[in-house]
Amino acid sequence: MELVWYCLLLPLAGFAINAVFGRWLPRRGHGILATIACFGAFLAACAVFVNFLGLAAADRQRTLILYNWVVAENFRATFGAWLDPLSVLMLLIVTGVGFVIHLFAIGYMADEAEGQQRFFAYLNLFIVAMLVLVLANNYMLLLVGWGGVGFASFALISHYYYREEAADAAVKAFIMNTIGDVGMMLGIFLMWVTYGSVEFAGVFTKANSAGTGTITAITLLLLVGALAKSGQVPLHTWLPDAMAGPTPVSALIHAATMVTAGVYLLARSWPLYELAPTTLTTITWLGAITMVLGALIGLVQTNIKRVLAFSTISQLGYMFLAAGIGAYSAAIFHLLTHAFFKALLFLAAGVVIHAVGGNEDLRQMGGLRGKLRSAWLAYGVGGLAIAGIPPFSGFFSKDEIIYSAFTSSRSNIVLGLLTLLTGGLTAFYVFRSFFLAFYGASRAETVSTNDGSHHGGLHPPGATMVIPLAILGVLATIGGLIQIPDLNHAFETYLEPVFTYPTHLAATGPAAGGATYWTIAIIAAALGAIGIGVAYFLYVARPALAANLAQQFAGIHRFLYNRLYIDQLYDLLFVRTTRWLSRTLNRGVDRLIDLLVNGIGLLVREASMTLRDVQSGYVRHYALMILAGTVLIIAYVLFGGL
Amino acid sequence: MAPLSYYFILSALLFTVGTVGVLIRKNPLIVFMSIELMLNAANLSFASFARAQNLMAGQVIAFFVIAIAAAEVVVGLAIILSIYRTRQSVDVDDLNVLKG
Amino acid sequence: MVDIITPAIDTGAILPLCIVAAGALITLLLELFIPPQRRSWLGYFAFATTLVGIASCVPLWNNGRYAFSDMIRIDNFAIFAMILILAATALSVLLAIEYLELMEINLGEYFPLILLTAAGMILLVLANDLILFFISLEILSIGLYILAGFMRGNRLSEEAALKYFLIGSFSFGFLVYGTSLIYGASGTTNFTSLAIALGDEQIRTSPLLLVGFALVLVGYGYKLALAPFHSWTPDVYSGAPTSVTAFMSVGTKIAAFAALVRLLLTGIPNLREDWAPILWAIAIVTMIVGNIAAVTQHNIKRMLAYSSIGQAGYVLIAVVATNSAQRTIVNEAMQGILFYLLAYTVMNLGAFAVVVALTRADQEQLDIPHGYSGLAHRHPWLAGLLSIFLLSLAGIPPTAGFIAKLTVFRAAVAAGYWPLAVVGVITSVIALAYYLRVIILMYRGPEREVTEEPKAIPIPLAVVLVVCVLLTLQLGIVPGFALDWAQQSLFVIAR
Amino acid sequence: MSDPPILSILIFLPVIAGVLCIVLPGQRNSPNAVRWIGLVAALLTMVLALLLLVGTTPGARGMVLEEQYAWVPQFGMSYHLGADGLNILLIALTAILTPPALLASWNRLGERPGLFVGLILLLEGTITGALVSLDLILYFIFWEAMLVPMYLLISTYGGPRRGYAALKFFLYTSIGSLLMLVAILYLANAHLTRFASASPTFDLPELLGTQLSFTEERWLFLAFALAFAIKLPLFPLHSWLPDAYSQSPVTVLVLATMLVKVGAYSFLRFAIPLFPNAAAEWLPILATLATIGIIYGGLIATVQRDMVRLLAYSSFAHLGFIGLGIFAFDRRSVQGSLLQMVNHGVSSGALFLIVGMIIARTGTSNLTELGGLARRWPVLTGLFVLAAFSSLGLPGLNGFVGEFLILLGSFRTQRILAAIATVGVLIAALYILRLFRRTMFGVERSPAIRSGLISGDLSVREILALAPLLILIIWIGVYPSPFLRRTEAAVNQTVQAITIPAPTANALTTGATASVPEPIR
Amino acid sequence: MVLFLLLAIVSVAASIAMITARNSIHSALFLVVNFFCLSVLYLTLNAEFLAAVQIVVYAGAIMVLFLFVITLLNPGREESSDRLTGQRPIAFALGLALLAEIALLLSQSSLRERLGTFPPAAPFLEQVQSKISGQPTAPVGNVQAVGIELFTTYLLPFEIVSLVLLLAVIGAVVLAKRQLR
Repeated sequence: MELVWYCLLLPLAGFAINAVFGRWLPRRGHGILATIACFGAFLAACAVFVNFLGLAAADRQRTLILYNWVVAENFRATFGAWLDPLSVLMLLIVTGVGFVIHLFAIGYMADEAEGQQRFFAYLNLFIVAMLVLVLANNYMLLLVGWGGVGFASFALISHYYYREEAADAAVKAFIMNTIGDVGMMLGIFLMWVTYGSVEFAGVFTKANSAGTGTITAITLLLLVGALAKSGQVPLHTWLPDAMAGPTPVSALIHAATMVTAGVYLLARSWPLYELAPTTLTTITWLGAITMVLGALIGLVQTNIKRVLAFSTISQLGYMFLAAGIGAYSAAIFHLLTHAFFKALLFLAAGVVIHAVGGNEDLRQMGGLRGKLRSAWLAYGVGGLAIAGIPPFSGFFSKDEIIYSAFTSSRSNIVLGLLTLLTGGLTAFYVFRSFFLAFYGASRAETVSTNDGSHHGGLHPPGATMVIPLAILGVLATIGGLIQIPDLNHAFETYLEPVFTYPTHLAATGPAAGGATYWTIAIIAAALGAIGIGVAYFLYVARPALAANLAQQFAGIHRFLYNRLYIDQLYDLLFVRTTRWLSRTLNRGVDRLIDLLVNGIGLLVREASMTLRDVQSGYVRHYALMILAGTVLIIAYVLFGGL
Repeated sequence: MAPLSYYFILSALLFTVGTVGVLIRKNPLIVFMSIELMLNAANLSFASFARAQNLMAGQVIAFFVIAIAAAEVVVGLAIILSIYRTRQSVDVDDLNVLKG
Repeated sequence: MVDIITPAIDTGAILPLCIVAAGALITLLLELFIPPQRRSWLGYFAFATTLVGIASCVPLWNNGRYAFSDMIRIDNFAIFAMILILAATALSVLLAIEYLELMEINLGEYFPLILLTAAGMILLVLANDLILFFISLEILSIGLYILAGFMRGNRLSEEAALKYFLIGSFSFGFLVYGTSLIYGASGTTNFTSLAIALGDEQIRTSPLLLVGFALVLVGYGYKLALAPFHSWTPDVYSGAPTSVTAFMSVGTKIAAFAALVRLLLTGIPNLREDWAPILWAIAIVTMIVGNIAAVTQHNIKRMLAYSSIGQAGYVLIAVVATNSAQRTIVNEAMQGILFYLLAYTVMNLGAFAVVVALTRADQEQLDIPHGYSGLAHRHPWLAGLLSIFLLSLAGIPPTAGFIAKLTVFRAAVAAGYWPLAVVGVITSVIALAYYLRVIILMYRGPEREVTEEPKAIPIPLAVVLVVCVLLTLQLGIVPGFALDWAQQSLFVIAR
Repeated sequence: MSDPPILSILIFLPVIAGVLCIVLPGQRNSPNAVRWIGLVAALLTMVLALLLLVGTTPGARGMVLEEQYAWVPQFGMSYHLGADGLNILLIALTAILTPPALLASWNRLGERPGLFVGLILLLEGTITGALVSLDLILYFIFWEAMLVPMYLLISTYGGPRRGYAALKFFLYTSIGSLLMLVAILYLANAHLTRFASASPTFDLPELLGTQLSFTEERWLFLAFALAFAIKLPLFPLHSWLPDAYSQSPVTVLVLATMLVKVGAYSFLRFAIPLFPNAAAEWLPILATLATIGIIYGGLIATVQRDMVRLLAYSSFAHLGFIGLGIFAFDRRSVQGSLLQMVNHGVSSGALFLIVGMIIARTGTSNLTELGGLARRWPVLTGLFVLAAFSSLGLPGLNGFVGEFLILLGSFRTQRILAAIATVGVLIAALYILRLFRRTMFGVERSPAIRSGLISGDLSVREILALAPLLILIIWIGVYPSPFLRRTEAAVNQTVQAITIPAPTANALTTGATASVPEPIR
Repeated sequence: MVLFLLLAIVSVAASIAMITARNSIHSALFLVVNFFCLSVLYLTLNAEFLAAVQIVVYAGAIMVLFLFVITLLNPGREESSDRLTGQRPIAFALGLALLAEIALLLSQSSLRERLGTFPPAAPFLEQVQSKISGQPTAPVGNVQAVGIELFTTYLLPFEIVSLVLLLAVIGAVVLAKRQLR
């Protein structure tokens, strides 16, 4: 059996054992089992990767077919793995980050009285689904992974199902993702009608054979799926709510892996997208809007996980933008580093939340630097990485995107500037949360002590929580070094066989304004630094000023704080109208139909009552009827027969 | 001698009067008599057609009708009597318990 | 003195009739010698008589002939009908034995009257002459008038008798008058001669004849309870003793339908275009009126009365289909009529038998909501049987009723009368409504507080129930033998 | 034929056992006898059906099993049974669903346990009969007869409005089927009169290809279609379904899901092959109605308060998918529909069982009175999750494969409808999640546990009842090929035999499909 | 002709009087008048036997029975007014319609021709000739002819009528006799 299948099998086994026999396992057993399964998968992935590197670049594309999955007539979808540098990279990210976060979760969930079995089972299931997603060799199978991660996401967001908001968030996440699924399904149908295949190989080789209009339709429909999964505008509203799940879930699913599936889809389908300029423009602009909006909203959020969620949305916007302008490699690079530093940030936040007893409100934190050194360090490293401060990983990956935004022929200066500006904003809001949480005086007096397990001060992280932070911290720091323009193109070279590089994208040419890569990089880094500085100024040096500013721009503040009221708008536009429509159909139309049906019954009943009245009991009436019948028959005989 | 059509008309008239009598009278005895009238109209018709065709059959049939009518009268009057015993009244319209 | 040539007295041809009539007289006499508490013996004797009557039909099979100056015509069709009538009589007699004792109708005249009435029915089937036709009709009518009023002192029974009597005599007037017109137009009342006379175009188109036929049809319509001549039916059915209702609902229908077919096919075959549309319309009205009116009935006997009106409508569909010019289709239609009558006999008698079985100590359970609600709790067997009979009446497979409807609709469709079949199925659905209502009540209705012990079903009644249910199911599942039998009954005798 | 008459056994083993259960004396006091008789009979039937399924060669053309005896030769009625790719899955499914229905009803048999068990078995037998009949009258008999046990089950063991619901169910479905009877008779008569050498017959293979004028064909097709559309049910003819389902004993609904699928199957077996030209004319309209049903039923399901009613409307919506797949008449969509019939039986069946278990524990089916049950009964919750997500078509589970194939195929022939129907997937997520969330999630809010209600988590018996369904849910989702392969040949045969005019220009994007060769049908 | 018209007018008038008389005894008497008229008409139609039977059986036996019952039940009681509204007018309308239909029937010339004058009366002997064996000693009268018909062609009905009468007797006994208990 191919090694790669072990990546699937081990977490699957972990899931199955936990799900079926979990109730007989000891309390910590679930976590350990799941982590071992995930670690095994990671090892297998590493082996696959090493094997892979041993192959010549041209041979790094293999398709492994396990069995015929769905075959109906000429429709064929196999259960197979499509191994190429991109999917192997994703394999590594998913299993690697997955393992780290599993490990972290053991400690994080240790205090939970119940639900560990469920939690770890679903966590393993998520890994399986995510691997199916990235390994799939056809769109239908990809959809399985796609749906599977959605389900795992649902199940894990609703981990605290007894909280109404968690339950609602889970449902919301699943529904919004299903919107995406619907789009994708339609895209796949159209693809099949057009190309007669849903296999990557079949579609990509024939990509050119369809008209631009059709391809645009296909790609746009697929895009709907990607937007929903990756929390891009306009389907982003579920992601912040999804933070209702446990923090490791947020780190793994809603930051590092699942939400990047959209980017993966775009990158995977690039042969199609390259043929649909309209779609690419759409992606670019949606990415840009998401990037900016996410950052803006992130500026004022007070929930630490929300901040990070919007930051995720924003960073995914970067990736979409990159994909839109053709910089797939940059997008994937950022995906990789983002997985490291965002997971790191979440885990650090998790440590904080864990320590303060489940409270996620930044306004009730503060001054944790001394008490939670590991978290402070990790959050700081992650912050520096996301802020694009060299030499942290985010610097290289983000600057690649910014640079591409300036140089790509599909891009323009506005996009370039937006990416730069957002970089500054990013630095600001991340460090805002950093400073709020770790600096200043503790504002934790209102911490709820209802939860029995958490009273009595802070809750220091155990080893299983610190080690993951360390691993991710190191990766977030040095992860970017695998791809340094002008110095090291290892990453790009690695992905080269996947993206036979689009010719219209200048690799490292002069930017639109004549700037070189390093000029832009320095400007970006500077903006990042300024952002950090402003954050320090506002939240550490002059904390009152921030509040002042918020009051001064109360309208904008409220607007941003309420996430531009987009949720409310959707509620009004879609939720309420659907509900109204459903109610109308239920109470009006359906009852009417029923009434018509029953009306026939009533009519018969009425007729019956009338006939009963006619049957008056008087003999003479009966005789009358007989005579009338006779007269009628004779009349017919005389007139009808004439 | 009057033509056949006259006889025919007479029998039709008597028959109609008989049917109307059944419909408008409440006394079962008179209703019954009206029915006898209808049968007699039929008999007249039989007899006249028999004469018109010079066939005995019509007369014989009329004879049978009279015989049956006699039997019917016996039973009918017996029923009326038995009802009268139970109810002390014989109004056709009072018989309307069974209805609907 | 004049010597007259008396026609051959072909006793063999009327042997069943003679046996039944003789049986009636003997029963009448026996009553004098049998102690009052042994009255049920009369019933068994009457039962035996009918069985002998059935046996006496056998030698006539495939041995058809005319007899008594063409007054009667005996052929397989008539024999089928006779056997059916006698079987229905036999079952009705068994049904009545226990019932009469319970209802304290302890009169020995009951069984002779039933037998005499059955004799009238047999004669009706045999009649090949309008005279004999109305005489036999009158025999069975008078018999039924008396039987309907048999519960003396019971207002309902008396009311039923008088209503039946008045309406019956009224219709009889029409029938006789119509006969006189036919006689006037054609010079004959004999079906055979009539068919020959109608070969004459002038006679065939004579309006006198047509009006006469219309009036005769009224007589038939009354006896068959076809709308709009049906109105006596529910009143009489519900007022008469249940055993009588059971008997008249099946016996009369069999006899009158057989006679109607006889008249239409052998008497006035040339008048097809004239009678078919009339019967077409009557069939539709009958199906609709009967089935719709039954929907809101609360008295099970009334419900069954209306249902029998509806059932008559279905048979009439097949009668209309005999209008077809194609011999095979006519045969199919006649086969349908006979099979339907057979099925109707067993399922309707079965249903009434259950009603009778529920009678206890002077108290009949006729009110549907009251008497049948939760019946399945008290009498699971009776409830199950009644369900089967009702479902069969509704035409739900695998019961006799379904195959019966199938044969009838099949003939109608083959003859091109598919609209009749459509009306038939739509009214069948309406019919389903009221049959099912009873079943629902039996199975789901609130259980009535009944303290009495479930009474054992008397053996004669049990026999009736078993025979009926077995036949209902057998005719529904393997109807082949009955269809074959009906098929063979279509042979028309050669002169 | 020297082979054992397997199909007959499949019909009559349950029927005989059912009658036995009903008439068995002394059952009121000791229901065990009837329980075990019923269960053993059902299990035997199931084993036999599974053997039949396994023994079927995938890809075999024509009937894999056939029985024919003269029955009523006078009318040309024959006892003709046959199993092929169109019905074999459904036969097996019927047999598979019966033991769960019995197991789930184990302790809820009421005062006359024999009647309950017997009626379930009779229902199984008659449904199987309708599925395998190849003689139109025989088929009609089973078709009508299967209403009776269902009717009695509703009216005897149903909810407070059972009388109304049962009557409506029976009458509504009867009106269509009786009109179909007239159509059958007309068709047989046409066959008889138009083929000089023909003898009367109701045999389906012989009636295929009867010469009919287009007008005749249209009316006959409509008569058949009306019967099947009511049973299916199609959009405006569905109003019996919520009433019937919500008033039925919940455990019976597992099997009742098969009842409606006979309607869908019959389109493929009878209506379309018999009247291809009329079908060609009407399929788009029927497909439209099916699509309306998907959306309409789904939307209404989202606002139901009663769990069973919600599932009833969800069934309606799901059956819309099945209908769409058939009416789109693409080979893939038809195969998808056949698979989806199985899926619907399995998923909805499991949901009905689970909802029944919840009702048995809480005493209410009102969503507003429930909440947070997940904490109380984790095993129930876990299995509920599986069933629920199977029902909403989660990729990787059975429902997805069927829906995907249906929509994929329909997308080729009925593009706009398929696109609209795909939205139905989203609506399914809405109502299923609402059901799940309202019962299992949130603040615990079950009404006070009353006496006589079960309080524990699922018993072994209940898990056993669910097990076959849940296994199928995963199996079909992961490895549907064995199922699809067994339907393929028959679907090809059916679809190939009929030429449906290619859809007119309803391409989503102009000129999109014209240049690309149409995938072979 | 004159005789016919006279009798016709009297009989119709008597019949109308019968159905309208308030007193049932009057009705019965009017019916007797009617029967007498019919009896005379039978004579004009060469149906002497029928005429006799009409008088003996109908006017005699049956009507006497009627009178008995009338006097037994409610001598001279007037009927109350009709409760069934609309019954009378509709009854008359339908009666008229029936008459109109018959009139219409007669308006057809072909029928008028057929219902024209009577043919000359044939001797009764001719009519029953075929049913007689040997030579009759005397010309056959109406009564004799009827008898011959009854015992030849109509033998079976004649016998069967006995069943009707038997039934009537049983019926009368069953219905009218006092309750035995």
